[in-house]
Amino acid sequence: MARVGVFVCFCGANIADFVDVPAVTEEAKKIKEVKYAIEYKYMCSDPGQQMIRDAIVQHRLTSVVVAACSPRMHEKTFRKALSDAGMNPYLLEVANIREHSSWVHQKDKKAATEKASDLIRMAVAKSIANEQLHEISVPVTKRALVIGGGIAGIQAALDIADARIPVVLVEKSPSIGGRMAQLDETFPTLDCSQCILTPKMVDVASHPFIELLPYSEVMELDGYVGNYKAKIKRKASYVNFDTCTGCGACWQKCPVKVPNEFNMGIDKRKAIYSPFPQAVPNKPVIDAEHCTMLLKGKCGICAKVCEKGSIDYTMQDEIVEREIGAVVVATGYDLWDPSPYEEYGVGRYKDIITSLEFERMVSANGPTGGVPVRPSDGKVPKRVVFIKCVGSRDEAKGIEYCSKICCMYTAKHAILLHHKVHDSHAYIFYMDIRAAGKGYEEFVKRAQVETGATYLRGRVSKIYKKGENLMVRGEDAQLGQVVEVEADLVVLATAIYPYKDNPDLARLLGISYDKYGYLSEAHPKLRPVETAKAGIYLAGCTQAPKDIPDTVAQASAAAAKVCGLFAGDTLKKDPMISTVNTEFCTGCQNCVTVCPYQAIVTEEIPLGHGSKEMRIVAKVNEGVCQGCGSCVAICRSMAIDLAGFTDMQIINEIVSI
Amino acid sequence: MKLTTYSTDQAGLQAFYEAIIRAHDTYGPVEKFGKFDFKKVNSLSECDPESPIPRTMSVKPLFFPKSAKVMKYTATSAGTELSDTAEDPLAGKRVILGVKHCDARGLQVLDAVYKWDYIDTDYEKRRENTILISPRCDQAATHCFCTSLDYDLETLDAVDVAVINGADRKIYLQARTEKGETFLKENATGLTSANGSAEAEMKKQYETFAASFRLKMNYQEINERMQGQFDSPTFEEVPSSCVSCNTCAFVCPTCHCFKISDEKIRDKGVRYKSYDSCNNVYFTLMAGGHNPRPVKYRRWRQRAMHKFVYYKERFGVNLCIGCGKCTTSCPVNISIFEVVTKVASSMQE
Amino acid sequence: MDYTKQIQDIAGRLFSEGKIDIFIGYRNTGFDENQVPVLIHQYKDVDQLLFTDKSVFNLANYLKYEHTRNKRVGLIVKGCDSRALNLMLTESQVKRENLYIIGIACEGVVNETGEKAQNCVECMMPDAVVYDELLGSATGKREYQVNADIRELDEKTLTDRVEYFEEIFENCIRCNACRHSCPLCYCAKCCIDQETATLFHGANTTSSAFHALMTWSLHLAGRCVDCRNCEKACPIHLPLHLLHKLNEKVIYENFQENLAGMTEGDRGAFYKYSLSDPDDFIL
Amino acid sequence: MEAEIKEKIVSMEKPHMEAPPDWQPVIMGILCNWCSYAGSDLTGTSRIQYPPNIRIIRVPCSSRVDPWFIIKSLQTIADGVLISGCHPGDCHYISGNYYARRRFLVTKKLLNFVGFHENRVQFSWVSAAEGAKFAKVVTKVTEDIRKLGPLHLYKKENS
Repeated sequence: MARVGVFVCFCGANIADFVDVPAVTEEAKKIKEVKYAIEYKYMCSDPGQQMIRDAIVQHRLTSVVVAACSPRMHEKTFRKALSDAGMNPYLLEVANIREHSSWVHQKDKKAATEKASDLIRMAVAKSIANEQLHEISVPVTKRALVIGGGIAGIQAALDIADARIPVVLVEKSPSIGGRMAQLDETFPTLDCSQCILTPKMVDVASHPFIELLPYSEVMELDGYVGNYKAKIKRKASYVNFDTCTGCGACWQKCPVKVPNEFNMGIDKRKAIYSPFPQAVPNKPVIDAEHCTMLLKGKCGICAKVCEKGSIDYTMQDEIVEREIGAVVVATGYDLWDPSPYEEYGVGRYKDIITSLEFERMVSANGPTGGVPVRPSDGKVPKRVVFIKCVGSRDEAKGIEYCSKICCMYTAKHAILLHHKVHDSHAYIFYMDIRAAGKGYEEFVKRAQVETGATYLRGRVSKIYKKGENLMVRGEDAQLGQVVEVEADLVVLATAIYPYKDNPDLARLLGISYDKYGYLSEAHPKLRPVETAKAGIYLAGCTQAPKDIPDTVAQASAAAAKVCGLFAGDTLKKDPMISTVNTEFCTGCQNCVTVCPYQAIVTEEIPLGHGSKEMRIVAKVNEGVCQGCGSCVAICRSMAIDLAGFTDMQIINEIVSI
Repeated sequence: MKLTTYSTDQAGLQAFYEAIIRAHDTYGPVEKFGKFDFKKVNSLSECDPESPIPRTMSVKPLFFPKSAKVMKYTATSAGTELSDTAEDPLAGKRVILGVKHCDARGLQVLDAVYKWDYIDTDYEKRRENTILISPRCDQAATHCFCTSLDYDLETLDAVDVAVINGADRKIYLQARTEKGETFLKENATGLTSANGSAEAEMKKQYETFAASFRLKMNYQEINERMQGQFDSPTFEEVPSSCVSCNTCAFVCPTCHCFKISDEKIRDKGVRYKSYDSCNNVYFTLMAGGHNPRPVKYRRWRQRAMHKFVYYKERFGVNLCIGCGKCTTSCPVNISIFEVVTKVASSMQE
Repeated sequence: MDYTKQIQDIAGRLFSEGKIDIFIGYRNTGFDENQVPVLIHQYKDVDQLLFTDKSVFNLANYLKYEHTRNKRVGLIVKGCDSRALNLMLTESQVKRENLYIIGIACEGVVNETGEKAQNCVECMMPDAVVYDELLGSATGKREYQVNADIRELDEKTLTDRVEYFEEIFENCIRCNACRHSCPLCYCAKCCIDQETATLFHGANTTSSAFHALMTWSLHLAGRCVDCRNCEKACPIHLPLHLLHKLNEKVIYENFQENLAGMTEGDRGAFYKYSLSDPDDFIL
Repeated sequence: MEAEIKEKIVSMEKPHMEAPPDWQPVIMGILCNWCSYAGSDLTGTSRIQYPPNIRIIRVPCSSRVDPWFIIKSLQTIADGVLISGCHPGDCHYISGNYYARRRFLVTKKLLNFVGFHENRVQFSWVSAAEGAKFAKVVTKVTEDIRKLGPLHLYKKENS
């Protein structure tokens, strides 16, 4: 027999002024199951909570209804009070008579009072069907998987590993470093990118808690938070990393030349190559698509010159499995392809390059030794036009969003150009200058003052060839007239675009992505690091365009999340999740279809007691279920119920208003 | 027994019916969705007392409704207060037109169980206050086998007033019970007294009627044979096409199983007594989880045995009255006639 | 449409090759022209089998009972029946490898008065969509047409519809024959019989009938194949198809969904969504 | 005037049944925890006033709402039902409201077909920031149902 206690709060004057609290209490006393009802000034105060605790013991209550403010406010407080009195905290129901009655019906006390009584009656009816629930604990494998070895992945891996948690860092290319390794100097301090990045790369390689898997890809991820199992493909490198010393004899002798991705195709690399001199690990791999030995079985020069005999043409792809508890996704970005801008002559004129190509050229370890040159004739350009927002903020041809970093790096490029070619002049076409960030506005000012660059506010409408040079025609919106600039070189600040394999990866991980391919965070403001799938976190440009400081910050945040997740031996979860009553389950698996978290799997159980025949039923994975109730509402046989919001509880509420 | 008889013609019968409808609360077979169901009528045009047997529902709901209120209650912290339901809508004095004889016979059979150890006062009152007026069947329908189950001239007292088609379009109205006698006399305006003259024609009419039957059985023999047939494997075979739909029980004039359910809203509850069926899987499910009849054939066995053995054992009368309603309504036309004859004959093999 | 000979041959062959334990087909009632389903267990009974335009009942219904579970079953399916079967396969209620399916390219069955049944006139997919062997020549998918009764009722005023439907729900005796004869109502314990429902809808009152029929029709929304087994089973001949056809119309017109059970793996409109679903009815 | 009366008759379930003079509609509100319930809390915190006829049930997500909650509500005490969830794309549980939207449309049309006025069952998307919208929606729904009068269809006897 249910024994419900009702505790009505005045909330000072907040409730009492507009709801006749004593009358509400009297009304509550009339309900059959209510054995105790009392009102108090502040139920959430210590004496108020003490009243609840005392009444639970004294009146042998089986459930408690607190009529006060929104359950979103004090549900936890009162649950704790129940716990302290030795009662299961989930036997509490809160009737929201403040936000839902006294505050919104201030002109009609009678109606507000009636409504408050009804809300209490509903809460009492619901509480009768409340069951004792217990926090769910899920075991955790304390190992993190970091996907992507750019600055985001490196930072996340280091932070997690520094907390003495093992990390598996998977990088698709032969070396970690990512986009940041391609940069020359970084805004707003102009410190050398390599100088600040390489120590971190070396740390990764030597860290006892980091297992670095370069030239690898994640193939499968099964399981759920704390208990994932990842299958990782280690692509055949055809080089035995254990014996290779990275001497470089092989790539010096290799006869096959391939456009160098690291240098944006400006120069060539070999078929056996290490992407850049500071690569980590600094071991070459053979590019199977171009190696003549692998393609045609002829050549074998690298094997001949390798003193260590590290070359192994028979090497195969290898699948390794790792048990992990959490994942940080840091796959980075690609550049948006500017070819829709036909009026700029993209693809037709060699002397139009992207900003990352320019970055490689001005980089000290770049293909041109740090001096920008014109691709057409190799001359050093004097007049360089930079066009910002190529693709960004352009609904018609490009994408709607702002790529965030172009204003800053274009300012940087103007400075770098000035440093490398002293008598040069930069013309910068821009829409707005977005320089929000520490030291950013100052940096743009510095670029303008130091280099004397001409900032032209307006869009470029056409680029055409004039002799050897390019004529850039655009609008100077401030003067309101058309301007034409003769340029030796044009640099397009192309937009950031999500890494092209993001959708495939998202499907593999079971997380969502937006229309561009950026992976979706759980909440844009309050959970920007988590994904909707528990235990999977995001870092860097895989989620949205970011500069290096933001990327590093998010990576550290993701690492903190992982460390928090791994803080205990088990994960504690809210027990309000779905459960299957196998007696009624028909095994139709519709719940499996609608579950947004893949939390429902199937299992086989005997048809009857001791029967050898089996039937399929659904099974909820406690670790994954988030308690949305989608499965409950679509289950025709009502075999699934959601603890805390059971059918019985809701029906009780419906029939008692 | 001396039976008051009147004679009239078709027009006179219509007038008789109309007079009754004007003077009394009258129920008659009203067509809806192609089926005739007994509803309250205000004029003869609304109903058809001669409705065809296969398309007419049983009259049972007027005595044992599909759902009836047992009581109302209010549960508060002051205690639970019971209150009688509003007046029974079926308890008043009333006349039912167009009752089929099998139906009326079904009520007679049901009387045995309702007036057994505990007397169902609601049922008794409804029975007492009702006059059944019944046109006698001239022609058996496809699934009828009532003549095989104790239907003869003597048992016609299942109805209060019998309407008999005589020769030359003459129609006889004959009182078959005391209640019917009083009623007929009171309402005899316009009718010609014809005491004693109908018997011969009735006999003749019955003979042609009896000859029109497709199905015939010796139920005494079947009853005896089936008593030992509880474990007969025939039960497992015969109803294999049954879809366990319960329809047979719901349309049967003599099925009387019910369930009790409460419907409580806020602090007020109503307790109902509603039809149930032994063909329902959960009919015999017990609190501990045990179900003695989890499979179809066991439920079918129960149904057949109850209809032809158990009831007779206890009350001396066969529960099945051979109306064929279950077979007509069955979506796959399973005939209880076929089932019991097969089971009974399987012993001989 | 008469495939009696072919079906007898196939069933005979299946029994003699030992490929099936049970064959589900139709036989004559023995007292009139109509047909009833029959479950045949052995070769010698094969000659009972029939198939004409009076073979109305949807035999997929028999696959939900205990005596066909895990048995090798041969059965006949018309277009609508095969779609129900497809849904049962999708929802893991039967195993395809246990079935030998004789599909019919159906020309329509007749109703009690001998005319072509309404659901056959309006049928969108008369050919069986899942089968091992197809009898007759397939004619393909047809145009969707709104059910004639729905069109008629839609034109009525709300008040008239209220009266019309009140009659239906008042007359329902809650025998549940509709759900028992539906092949897609295979739940071990129907939600309507469960404690949560019986506590408030246990009686056979009009309000309970309303609850039961509405719940039932919503559980079949996007799944009903319009075989009308339910309507045939209803002892009081309630026009139950109205509820299903209305759902079908709403789903077809608003979600551009395929017919229920057209392809294996398609669970029906309620088990998926589209970002472009209508939103204008929401405040 | 005549057209107005006709319109009223056409749009009412049982035009001959008059509402008692002191009748107040009862509306069952079922709100998702993350958006609409939070939004309704905000209505309270902002002290935006709305008619006191709604009784609110909290569910985790609009996809938790089984259509028979609606049917049951209408059969017991409520004269109308309002169900509210997150805007499309904002679902806390990724896709819950998309599934719910389909069910709601079919349920609404079916109920309307069998005789319930379409305003008896309403749905809304109210985000956690839309306290004012919540008040507006509740006011509209309450007024719509007040116009329709008490619900008499398929009610439980003791309601």
